[in-house]
Amino acid sequence: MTHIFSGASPAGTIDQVFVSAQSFLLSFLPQALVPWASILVRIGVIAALAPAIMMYLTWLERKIIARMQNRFGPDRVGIYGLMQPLSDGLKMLNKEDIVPNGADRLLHLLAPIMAVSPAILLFAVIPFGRNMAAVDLNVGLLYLLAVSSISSYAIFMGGWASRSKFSVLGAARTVAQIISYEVPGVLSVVTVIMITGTLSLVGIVEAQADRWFIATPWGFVGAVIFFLCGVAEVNRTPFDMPEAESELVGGFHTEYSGMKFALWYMAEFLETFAVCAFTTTLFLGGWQGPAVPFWTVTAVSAAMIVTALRLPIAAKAFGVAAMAALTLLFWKDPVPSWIWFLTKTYLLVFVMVWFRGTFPRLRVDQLMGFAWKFLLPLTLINIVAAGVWVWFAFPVGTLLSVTILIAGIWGLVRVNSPEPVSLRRFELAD
Amino acid sequence: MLLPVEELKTTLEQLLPGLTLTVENSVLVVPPAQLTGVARCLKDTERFRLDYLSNLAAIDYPPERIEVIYHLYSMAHKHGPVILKVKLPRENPTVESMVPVWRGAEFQEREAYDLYGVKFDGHPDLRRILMWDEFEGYPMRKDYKHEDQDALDGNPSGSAHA
Amino acid sequence: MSAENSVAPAESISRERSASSSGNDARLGQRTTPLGLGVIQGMLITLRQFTGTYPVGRWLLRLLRLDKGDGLVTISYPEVKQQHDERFRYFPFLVYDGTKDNLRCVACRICEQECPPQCIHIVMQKDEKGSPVKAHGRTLPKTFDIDVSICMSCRICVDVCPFDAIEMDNTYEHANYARGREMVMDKDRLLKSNEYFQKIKPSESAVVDARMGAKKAKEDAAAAAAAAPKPAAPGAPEAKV
Amino acid sequence: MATRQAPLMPESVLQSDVLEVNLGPQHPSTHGVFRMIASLDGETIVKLKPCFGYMHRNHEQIAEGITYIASFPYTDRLDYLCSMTNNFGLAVAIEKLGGIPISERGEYIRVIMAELTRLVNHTAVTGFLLNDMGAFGTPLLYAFREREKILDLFESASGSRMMCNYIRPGGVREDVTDAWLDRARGIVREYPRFLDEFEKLLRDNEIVRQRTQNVGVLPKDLAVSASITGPMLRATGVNYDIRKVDGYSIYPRFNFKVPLGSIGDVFDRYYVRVLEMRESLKILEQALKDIPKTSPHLSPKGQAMGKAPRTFKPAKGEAYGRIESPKGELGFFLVSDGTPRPYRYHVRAPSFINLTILEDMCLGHKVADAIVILGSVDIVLGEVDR
Repeated sequence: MTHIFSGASPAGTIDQVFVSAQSFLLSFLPQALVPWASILVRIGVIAALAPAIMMYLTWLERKIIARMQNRFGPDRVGIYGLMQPLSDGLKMLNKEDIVPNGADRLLHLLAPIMAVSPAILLFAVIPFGRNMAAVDLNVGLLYLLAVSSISSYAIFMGGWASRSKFSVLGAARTVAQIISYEVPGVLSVVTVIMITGTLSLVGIVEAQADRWFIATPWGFVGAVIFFLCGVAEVNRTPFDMPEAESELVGGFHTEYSGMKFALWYMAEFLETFAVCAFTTTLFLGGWQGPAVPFWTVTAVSAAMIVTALRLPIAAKAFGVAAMAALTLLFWKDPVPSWIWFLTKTYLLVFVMVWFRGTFPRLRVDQLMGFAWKFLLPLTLINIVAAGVWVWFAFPVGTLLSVTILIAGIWGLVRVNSPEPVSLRRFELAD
Repeated sequence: MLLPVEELKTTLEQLLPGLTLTVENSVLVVPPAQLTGVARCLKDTERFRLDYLSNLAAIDYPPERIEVIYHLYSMAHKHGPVILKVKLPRENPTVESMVPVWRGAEFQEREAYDLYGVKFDGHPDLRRILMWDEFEGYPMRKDYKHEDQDALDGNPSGSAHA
Repeated sequence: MSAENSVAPAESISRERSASSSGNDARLGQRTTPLGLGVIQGMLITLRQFTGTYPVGRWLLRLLRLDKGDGLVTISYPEVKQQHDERFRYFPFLVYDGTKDNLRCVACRICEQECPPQCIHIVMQKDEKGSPVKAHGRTLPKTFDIDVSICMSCRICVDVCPFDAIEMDNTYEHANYARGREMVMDKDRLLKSNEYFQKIKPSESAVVDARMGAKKAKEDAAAAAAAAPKPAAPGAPEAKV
Repeated sequence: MATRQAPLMPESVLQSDVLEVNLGPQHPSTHGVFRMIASLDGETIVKLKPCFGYMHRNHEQIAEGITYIASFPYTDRLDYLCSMTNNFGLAVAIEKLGGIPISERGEYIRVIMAELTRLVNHTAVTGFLLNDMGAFGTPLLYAFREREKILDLFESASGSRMMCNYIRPGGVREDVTDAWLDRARGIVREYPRFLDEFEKLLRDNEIVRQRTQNVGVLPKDLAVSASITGPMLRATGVNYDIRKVDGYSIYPRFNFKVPLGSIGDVFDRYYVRVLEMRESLKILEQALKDIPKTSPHLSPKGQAMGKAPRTFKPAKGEAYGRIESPKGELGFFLVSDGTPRPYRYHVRAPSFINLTILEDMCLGHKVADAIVILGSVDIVLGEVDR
């Protein structure tokens, strides 16, 4: 019974295009060198992929938020502003790198580097498609949680090293926030480990072949909590207290400029992508997807190319021709696994940018209260619900876990909402 | 409703013995010493309840005096304005601060001190409010010598005109 | 998609619904959406504005009979310029009829005194003996400078000018690099023809031209009356105009 | 009478000294060059000293050197968000000083412009308040999108979007065309749709409520004693609106209500402003419906007051004219000595006086709250520093 949310589709040729390309490339080398060369190729791909992802994530965020505010967003540099990230990068390169006097120069330099490296390390474990994970660790999940907690050291180091009141305040807030959001983040993942029984990310994705975990009651709540904790760990709205522009001017990266500031920016956006990628992997079925024929993808992209106003005619013609060729080449193949993975991830990135375009910021103590008094107990209840869901058969298990979750949420809201100080009443007097 | 100024003067004099008030075109001129007494009386007696000091300003009449003028209204009875005026010598104008009576006078008294040099005794922290602290002189006084006085007198040495 | 289990607000639902003095006020300012969904409601509004900016999105919203939002409101400046109304005023300019030396200004300097920031500087045209030179029967300014970096285009000079010699322009692209010479507009940079004035401000210039026409008619009548009685009978009472 | 509370000394056992932070004068969310010297114990504010004067141009001394009419363009620069109501205030004061009659249609146009300015100001302030809370500009840009429509109306009536210099003693400088009135009716009809959407975006949002409720509570008697006026005062429940109390201009002809809050915290101020916008819309509908067509809009002498400002010499005397500007009571105190130039010209600026109790409201709150409280006080530095 292929469930709507699953899809063990047969591996088509386009699905394995990257894997076969790599093996074709390596076939020229002598046999002994092949394992080393494949590692080098993967490192090369990640080194090229990460900055590109980061640059076009900034472009995507500025365009989406602009459209939410009824305006265009960058459209001057290149068609549709596609060259904007490049111009930002160049601007950052030739900006003067100011280090406040009295700042600890070594730490001031080390902090952004230490912030970017874990963000890039995370890419090693992301399963982009069927057997397309750079490294298929059998403890992938553990690796993910360990590496993503290094960034709090880097941020505090950056804040402390720049010796300015604003950054010290920002740094102190960061450490408190990241630590208090890691606890519910990790606990929400425990349910996935419990159900699948493996720590390897590829194993988890394969376990979701017939049912994505988000389709289960505990998976839905777990996904929401993991996503929220991810947003908090990346310091994005509504949890962006450490770099709150309105009161701390820039939080921990107030005193950074030039390429160092670009590194902070890169770390934030790479971790945004990583959080969305891991939420997809753990709860949204990774690269699994129903057996949808490949020509739908090429048809949609051809339609978008044709209706694009600003593209010159030649580019439009070339694009449509390419799409037609792809359709003919891979007529009978289903949609490849890496396209499923990228669409789900970028949908989640849209949700994160959507948060940033809508919400104001939570105050520090409310932030902490939300993590410790609301999310943490909810994850424990979630674990119980997952246990019940596994133990009992289909109808009973689901019903029981849903009731446990609803009761838990209602109780927590009741506990967390204090008595109002005095009745708030508005009056229209004359 | 609030009674006209003459009756107000007579009732005030009955309420506060030893008070000499004069009325100049519907403004109550109060001797500086008895200002706080009059103010408290106007604010607390149920008939008036002038609990809202709307405006406090200083006016400079160069050779002889500086006046401080108070516009009082009542938010409770929604009537107003009672205008009090205090006449002070120009050399060292000092008057009792109204902050204990109306908290709203705090910034306006500091502005009068900053621009006119009127000292208010009992003001919580009488400092310059608009000018920087090291500024000497009181700029709004009529006899204040501006640095480039000619720019003020209108011949445009300051502007880019050749 | 994800019903966000958001933070619990400061007051819970049940205690708010107590009665209050006048009927409609009890509900004012209270929550209308259940707890936890206010955040979602906000997100739906931004999503609707987002889809409303795309043609496909607007078609979809119309299909679902939802409010289409405000679409794109930006004007991409250099290519598309914003249309200003007739009364839009920026720096002043001097009006001349026909040729540049037939300007209406008689250098009476009323506008110089009345200008709040004192940014108009006029020197009357005088010959070497110091008596004012007349052209077209009127005195005229030798130099008429407006320091554009000080002028705040408040239109008081136009209000006080008895000769309708100065009017407000609506060109706003005056950016340049120097604050000294460039920002002081001298007489010939300020002079613009009456046709230009009629082109940019039709109804306003119509009023001014009507007034000028009436004044000219009165002058011609007075001049004709003054010229006519001399040959007929000196001292005859002039016809009251 | 509530004396000022002594600053809270850090009583925590941990002997941490107080951190002095300068918020401003160049700071992303202080609405201009305003500086708060905050002493922090960790995150909580122990002492907060407002310090301003960075934008002090001494508008009052300039006004003493020029005629009454010539200081109208300067009043646009006082509270540069609502230039029409600043002109209105000075015009009311000059009319009281010189006893100038006002034309009927001029009164209606003035009320229309004042209420449109109230819409502009309250919309912009709500947008800024959300920006201070960290919303990445979306509510602010929705607010500015609507504000632009009204500023275009001002431009086509007075010639300039924000520096209108339009209202004169005796009436207004130029009449408004019928096409303008229809455009205004269209915008007033369209506005409630925006207000509903804006309220749906903000009022029930848990994060907004969490950040604004019981933050910066202002008790009623402290507000009255500190001469606080405008939406801040009415949010504490004191019913004092100068349009109702003085009944200046032709406001008694319109029926509208005065919204009052109860607790006087940031949420009450935000919501009182939203309700005030709805009341302004009611006034605008009535004013736009029965504006007289015939009577000349200028003073009965028939020529614009502006034509001969030097001949306007009011009799010797003093006058204090006050109006309900969107920020509070805006008053002009004029002393004339018979010459065309005022002898003394004092502006009672609502933002300046509403800052008196900023420290009382912020004590004990976090740094993030201080910025939100400052945003809810709604100050404009042009008016604070004059």
